[in-house]
Amino acid sequence: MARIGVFVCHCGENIGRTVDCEAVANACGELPGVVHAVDYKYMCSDPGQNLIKEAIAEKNLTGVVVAACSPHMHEKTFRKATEGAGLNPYLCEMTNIREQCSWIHEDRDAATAKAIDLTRFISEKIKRNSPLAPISISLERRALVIGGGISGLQAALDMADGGREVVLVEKQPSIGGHMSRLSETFPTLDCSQCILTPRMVEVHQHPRIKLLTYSEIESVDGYIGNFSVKIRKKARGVDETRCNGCGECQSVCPMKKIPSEFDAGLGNRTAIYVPFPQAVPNIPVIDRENCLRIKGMQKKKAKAACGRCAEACGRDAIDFEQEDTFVTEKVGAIVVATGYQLYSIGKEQTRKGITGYGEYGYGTVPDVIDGMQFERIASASGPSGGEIVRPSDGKVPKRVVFLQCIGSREPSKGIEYCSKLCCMYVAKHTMLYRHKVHDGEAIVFYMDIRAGGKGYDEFVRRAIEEDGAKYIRGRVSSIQREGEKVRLTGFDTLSGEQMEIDADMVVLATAMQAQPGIESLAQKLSVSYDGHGFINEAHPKLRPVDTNTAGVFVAGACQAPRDIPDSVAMASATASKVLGMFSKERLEREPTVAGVDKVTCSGCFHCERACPYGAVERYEVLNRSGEVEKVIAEVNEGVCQGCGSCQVACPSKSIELEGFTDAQIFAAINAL
Amino acid sequence: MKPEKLYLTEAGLAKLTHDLREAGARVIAPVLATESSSNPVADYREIEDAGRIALGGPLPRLSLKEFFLPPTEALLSWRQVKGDISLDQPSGDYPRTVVVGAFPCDAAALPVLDKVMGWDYRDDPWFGRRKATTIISRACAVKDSSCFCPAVGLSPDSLKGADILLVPVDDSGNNHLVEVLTPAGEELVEAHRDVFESPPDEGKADELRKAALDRASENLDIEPGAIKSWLESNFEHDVWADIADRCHGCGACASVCPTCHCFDIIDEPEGIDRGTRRRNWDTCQASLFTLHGSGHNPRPEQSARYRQRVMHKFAIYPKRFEEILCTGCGRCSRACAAGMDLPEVLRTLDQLASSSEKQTEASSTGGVG
Amino acid sequence: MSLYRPHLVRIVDLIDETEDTRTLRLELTDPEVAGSFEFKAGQFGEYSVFGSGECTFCIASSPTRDYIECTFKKVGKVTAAMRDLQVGDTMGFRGPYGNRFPLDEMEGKNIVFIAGGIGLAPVRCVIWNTLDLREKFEDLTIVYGARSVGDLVYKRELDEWEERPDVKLWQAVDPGGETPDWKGEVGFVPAILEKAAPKAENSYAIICGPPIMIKFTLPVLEKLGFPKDRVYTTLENRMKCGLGKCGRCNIGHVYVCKDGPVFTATEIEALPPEF
Amino acid sequence: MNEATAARPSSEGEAFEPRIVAFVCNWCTYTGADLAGTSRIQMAPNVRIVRLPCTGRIDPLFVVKAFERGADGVIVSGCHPGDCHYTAGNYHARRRFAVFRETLSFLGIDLDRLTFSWVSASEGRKWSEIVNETTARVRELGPFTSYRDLVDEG
Amino acid sequence: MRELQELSSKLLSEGDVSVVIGYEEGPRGVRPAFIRTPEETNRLVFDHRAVQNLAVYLSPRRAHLRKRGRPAVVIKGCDARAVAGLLRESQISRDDVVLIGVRCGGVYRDPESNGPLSEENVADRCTGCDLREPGHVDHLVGELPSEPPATDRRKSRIAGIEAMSPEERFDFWSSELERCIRCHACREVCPMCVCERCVCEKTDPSWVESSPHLRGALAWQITHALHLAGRCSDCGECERACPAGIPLSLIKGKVNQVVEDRFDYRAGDDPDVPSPLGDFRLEDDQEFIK
Repeated sequence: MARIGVFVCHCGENIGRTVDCEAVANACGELPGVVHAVDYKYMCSDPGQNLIKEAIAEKNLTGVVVAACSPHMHEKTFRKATEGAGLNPYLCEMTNIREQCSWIHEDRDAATAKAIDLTRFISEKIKRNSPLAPISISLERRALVIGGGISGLQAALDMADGGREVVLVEKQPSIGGHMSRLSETFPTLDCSQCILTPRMVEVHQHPRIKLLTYSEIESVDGYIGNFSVKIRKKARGVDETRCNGCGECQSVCPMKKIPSEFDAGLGNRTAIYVPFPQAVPNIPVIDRENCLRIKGMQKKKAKAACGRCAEACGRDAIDFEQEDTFVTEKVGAIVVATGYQLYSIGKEQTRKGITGYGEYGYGTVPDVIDGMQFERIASASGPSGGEIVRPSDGKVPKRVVFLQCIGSREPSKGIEYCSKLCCMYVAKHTMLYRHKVHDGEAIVFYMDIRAGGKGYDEFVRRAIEEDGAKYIRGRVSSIQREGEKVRLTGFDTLSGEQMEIDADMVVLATAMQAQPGIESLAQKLSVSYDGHGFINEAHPKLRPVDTNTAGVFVAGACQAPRDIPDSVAMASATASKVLGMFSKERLEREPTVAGVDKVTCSGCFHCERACPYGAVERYEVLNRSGEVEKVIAEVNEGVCQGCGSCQVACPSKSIELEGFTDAQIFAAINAL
Repeated sequence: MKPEKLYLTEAGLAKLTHDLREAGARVIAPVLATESSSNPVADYREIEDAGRIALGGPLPRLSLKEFFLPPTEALLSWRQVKGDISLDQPSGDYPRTVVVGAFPCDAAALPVLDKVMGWDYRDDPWFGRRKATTIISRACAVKDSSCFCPAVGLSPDSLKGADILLVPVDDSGNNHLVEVLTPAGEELVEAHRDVFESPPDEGKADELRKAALDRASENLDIEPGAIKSWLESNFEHDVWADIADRCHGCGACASVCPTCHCFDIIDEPEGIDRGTRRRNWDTCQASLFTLHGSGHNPRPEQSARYRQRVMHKFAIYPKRFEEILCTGCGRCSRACAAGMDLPEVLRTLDQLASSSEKQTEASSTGGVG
Repeated sequence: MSLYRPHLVRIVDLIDETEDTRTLRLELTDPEVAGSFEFKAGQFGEYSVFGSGECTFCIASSPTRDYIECTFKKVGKVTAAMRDLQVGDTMGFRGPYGNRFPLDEMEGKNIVFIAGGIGLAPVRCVIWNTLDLREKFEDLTIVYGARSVGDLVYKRELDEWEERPDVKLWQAVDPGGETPDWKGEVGFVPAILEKAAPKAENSYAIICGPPIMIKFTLPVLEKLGFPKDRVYTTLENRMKCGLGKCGRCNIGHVYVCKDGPVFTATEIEALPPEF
Repeated sequence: MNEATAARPSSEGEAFEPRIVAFVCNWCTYTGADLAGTSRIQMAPNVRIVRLPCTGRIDPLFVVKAFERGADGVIVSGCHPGDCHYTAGNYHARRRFAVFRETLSFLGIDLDRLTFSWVSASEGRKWSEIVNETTARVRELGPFTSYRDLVDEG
Repeated sequence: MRELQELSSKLLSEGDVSVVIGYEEGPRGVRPAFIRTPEETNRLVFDHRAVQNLAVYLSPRRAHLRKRGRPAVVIKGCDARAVAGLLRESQISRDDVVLIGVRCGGVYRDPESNGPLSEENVADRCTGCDLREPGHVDHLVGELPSEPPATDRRKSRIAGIEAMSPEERFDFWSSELERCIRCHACREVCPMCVCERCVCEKTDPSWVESSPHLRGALAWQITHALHLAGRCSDCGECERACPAGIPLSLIKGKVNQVVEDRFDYRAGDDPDVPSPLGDFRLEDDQEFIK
């Protein structure tokens, strides 16, 4: 019979408080095959791990069960300790008696009984565990970065500078992302474009970066080390190889009143346009919704409408007939850096479960704008050339009210989280405003000020103390047009006073949200995401830039609201992860993959249909005279991700997932 | 022993059933199954009163075998505490049982099986149940064209295996001539003397018996001895492949057969520290029956497995135990989904046997020697 | 006690013969049973691991010793469970069953033992039986072959037999199965037997191994002059009860568990080819 | 079942405490159950989790096995549609279990003994509700050892 | 009938096939026939008694038959579902077999029946049959007879069971499955049971207890039903083969109904239409999932 060692952890008081660890050890010591059972204060400590190592050596253990915290926490730790003592790491398993026992129960007897049960399950299961060895698979040492904002740019540059080829995919016509639209950045108030634009150019010119703008991910096949990514290059209507970015086309386009996305609707653009002057690449794109020629073509009008841009182009670069094309890139790792969108008050919501603020009059009351619009107004490259004017009449507003937490921390609107950077950018806005409109009054309605970060609190303080921003702790209940003014009715929670303020302009600090369509991308990548659409990291503390799909990493605001320094730090972290992974010729993979019993497989290929990865291949069994006797299933170990769906599909149970074989699961159930 | 003859009326049978149960015996009899099948079907089941007995009804789906060699039975159970194992086995006490209205072909199977169950090693569960059971057979009127008991040396009113034989005396089938055949039968009759009448009214008993025998004899006329010799000297023969073509190897024939007795022994754990070792019915028709752990299978094809079944019944068993391992009940033919028919196979073998006999005669008279 | 109830036996030793073959040495736990327990060379038993079931093996140790050994390869559920057992664990044993090699008849005669692979197990029982009663027998010759050096079982005993002057051992491995330091023969058992050429006069042969080996060895024995009724082998058909009831081991009219497992070549020839 | 540690009352008269097995996927529900732990959300102690990589790996026969071994109730839980770590395991599971539960029901197993749920990694609260609801429901139904004991010869 | 005989004779004499698997008169009604010479083709019959699903003889588990050469098989529309299943699951290749489709006016439940088809004796699957003329065959013989009488026997029995309380259902099935002796005849005759080694015979671990007690019988019937979900050709052979007379086709019928209700799928004769289990739709119903 097997020789199992059971190690019960008190986790200080965490487990010991509700579970009688000694009783668990004693009970497990009575189980068939258990030859060693002890409890200890901290199993994950060095002395704790040594207990395991010593027992393996002394008692010649064939299996180790650690009853402690979640395997998600320490399975690796204990497997490593087991391996250190010369036992195959896969002969070590954990029982979760903390998160799933001591922390959720108060009744000591019941919790102890449950802990014993759980440990018995695993001590039976482990008798059927097999020693496993890692699988070696090939590695394409190129990376894909999805998203050309500051995170994506940083990740791409770090990896390219590290010597690896990078494919950067951006869905907009230009890279740069949200950061390119900001005026200044906190807490230094340096010009956003000044720090970003050089990086954009660097990316564009980097010999190891392949830049695909106006492109989107169509599908992702393969697995870590061997992804095959199909990318849709959307039809720009402009031949990139011919265009020299002279801008003639834009100047002749008759459609001049299209609201500019870049300027958050405050400025206009043409139908053929470069989103902003510093765009990279500096190649225009035809807005198919608004181009007269293309609209005419879609309506099958016999006579071609317009076409002035084509006439104006000296290089014959305009191609109205252009269609979407596809490229497939083979990469070994993927960095997801798709960023965020701003919560949209009052307007239609892009995310399910989120409602807007009708009461704040955004979109109906003039001069109620959001933070990004203020950035554009304040920006030297913005529609007003950096002069603070209000959109309705172009007058300089003398009293601007900033409202914080619009959308954020508002479970009733669907977002319970804090968007983290609004406090900072509101402070920045008040400063920018006050620097430009010296006689202006900046009033901020806030709930709390959250300014954790290097120099952050000082920054907010400066806005209040040096730049005279007036902070009111309270909530605004309604915003209405009152003549030329915007009237706010609110409540000062500190003084308890009801307030009514007439402002010239109101800026709403709206929440940060996940990008629309992120779910579909995440599903293509097989990465999980939370209820808000933010990509889940593999571990909140220890693996903050990994996702739970091997080879896919995450950087920036697509994971959670992030400011620029955080995003850049994450991006560099992903780059170093990828470079680390690329430092080897081949990859080693967890051996928990499926395998086929060639004797009993009947070749019905139900497994093939169940496999989400296409890991099941056809294998011809030959008889002695070399004829095909039967065609059966075979698993590509590199492709298999170990989900085990094949095993359930197999009627004869001829396919088994290592680590979760039927024998193992049945043993656990048998121990019920 | 000269059979004592008595008379049992319908009411007598009812009282007998009642009294037997009163005395603590389990009474088993053929009863109609309660289901909406197009044809009436019967099973041997424990009964509470004689009203349920389907006298003259269809042959029960399973033979009496299931009460002596149950489809599954516990041989022993084990329990493990740490490394120590303790064993426990069934008590060996079997309930006192009386089978009322056993078909002669089912009763006859029991002494046939006593041979294999008792050579050298006595199978205690089998003999324990045999000892606890008294069999009251009832002469059969012959069910259909698949009946062939006379061909294997029996008859629709066979005494073999019965302690008491009931023979219907009239067309109602409810009143019986009683022949007491064994000491166990005598004991039963003694204990319940009040339900039997004497002297018997033999009525049409003889006539009905003869008519049944004639009907069954018409169904199949073979020479089992010749078949045995032929099988023994013609192991390899093309005929098996043709016979077994349509056979699914499902083993339904073996399940319903009163004489098929192959079994399997398996362990069935109940949790991690205890379990039961069981004996379950098995069949030589299953390919796994003879499959070795190495993957080698001495009988890889259905033709070999079907041959084994016929060989075992008509050559091997007769040679070892001087009994044909078949009582001609015809259940195998009725149960077969593929239309396999043992009488037909036997007829074929009989023809092969007689033609090869003729050949042998011919060659011996040829005097080539 | 029920026919089907096994004796409890404790594993007292465990020897890994090859990568997948292991020998367990078993002792009866009940001293009363142990005191009266007897068997003869050639008999077999039903070994069981509770929870996994029973499995049939010959008794590989000699009746002259006071323990039971079985040598098995992991092929199925029970043997897998047997492999998981350790010294000190308890299992079940029913037996001994079946007939035996007629050793009394062989007294004063020469015996040639021929085995291939794990087929040495039943032969080894007789080898030790005769070696332990050495003076009763004349020349003892062992011809043993395996696929490769790694597949040879009972290596320590092979070395011992190699050393012993009172037994002649021919060890062989199939071509390609030798290691650089292999000192034995290279070739198949029939050829080695031919080379060993034991004399047939006043001799018996005991042979066990894979069917293909037996098939090609029997003609060699015939050529050497061994009469078929002095050539013995042992059959391993699938069995369950060991008691002549379950019907599994039938070969023609033969119940291997009761009429066998030991048969002469003459008897084997008369059997239908279903083993 | 092993008497030594049974959650059942040892003597009659005590309230029946059901024994429930949960087959959950590693990525969503198991993590959600961990979250319930880190959030210290108290729940009924009757559920024993068996961790599997994915709902796609949860064979319907596991449920039958659990009943065979004396479970009074079973929970099967995994990632919400679209969230499967392996992209589609939960979709396959959804079809399999849809057929399975109706088959079980047809054969007379009370579906109140079975709970299927999607519990994401962030739904520690929901997990505790599933656990509590299932426990309460099965407690109401009483023990299901009748299934385990179907083996007893009558 | 003559058309069938002549076609078979032609196929055999031209060496196209070495055996024609059809129906013949047997000792107890019509039974499967294996015709190897043109002369024997006059034994072939086809009428309401042609109950058996001959597709089972194409299964790779009938290796001994395959060794005897290329077969032609007489296929009713309902049998064509099983053939399609075998093709769909790569168990046979289309070139290895000649399919003789027969137009069918319904069959009895029992091949020993006689007289006109009636509500009482007609097979359950014939009601609402949409495959009286099998597609995807090599030859199609016979005239299309009139439609068989309809019966709601099975449907109403299923409904009756559904109307019971869980306890009553459990008792009902217990009393039926109590007779199960685990002979697995239901499996051996099932044309869709194609596994080389049935999961029942997997012993390590033991998936389905092999003993004929209720617990084992129930586990096996659940297993068989689930393995057939979306694959069952509804030939009813399992029930017909059961020596204990267990109404197995009620279970299969129920599962087929579930598959049809949920996934809008009925097994058909087209091997290219995939079965719904092994597939999924994002919008599949999940009303039972919390």
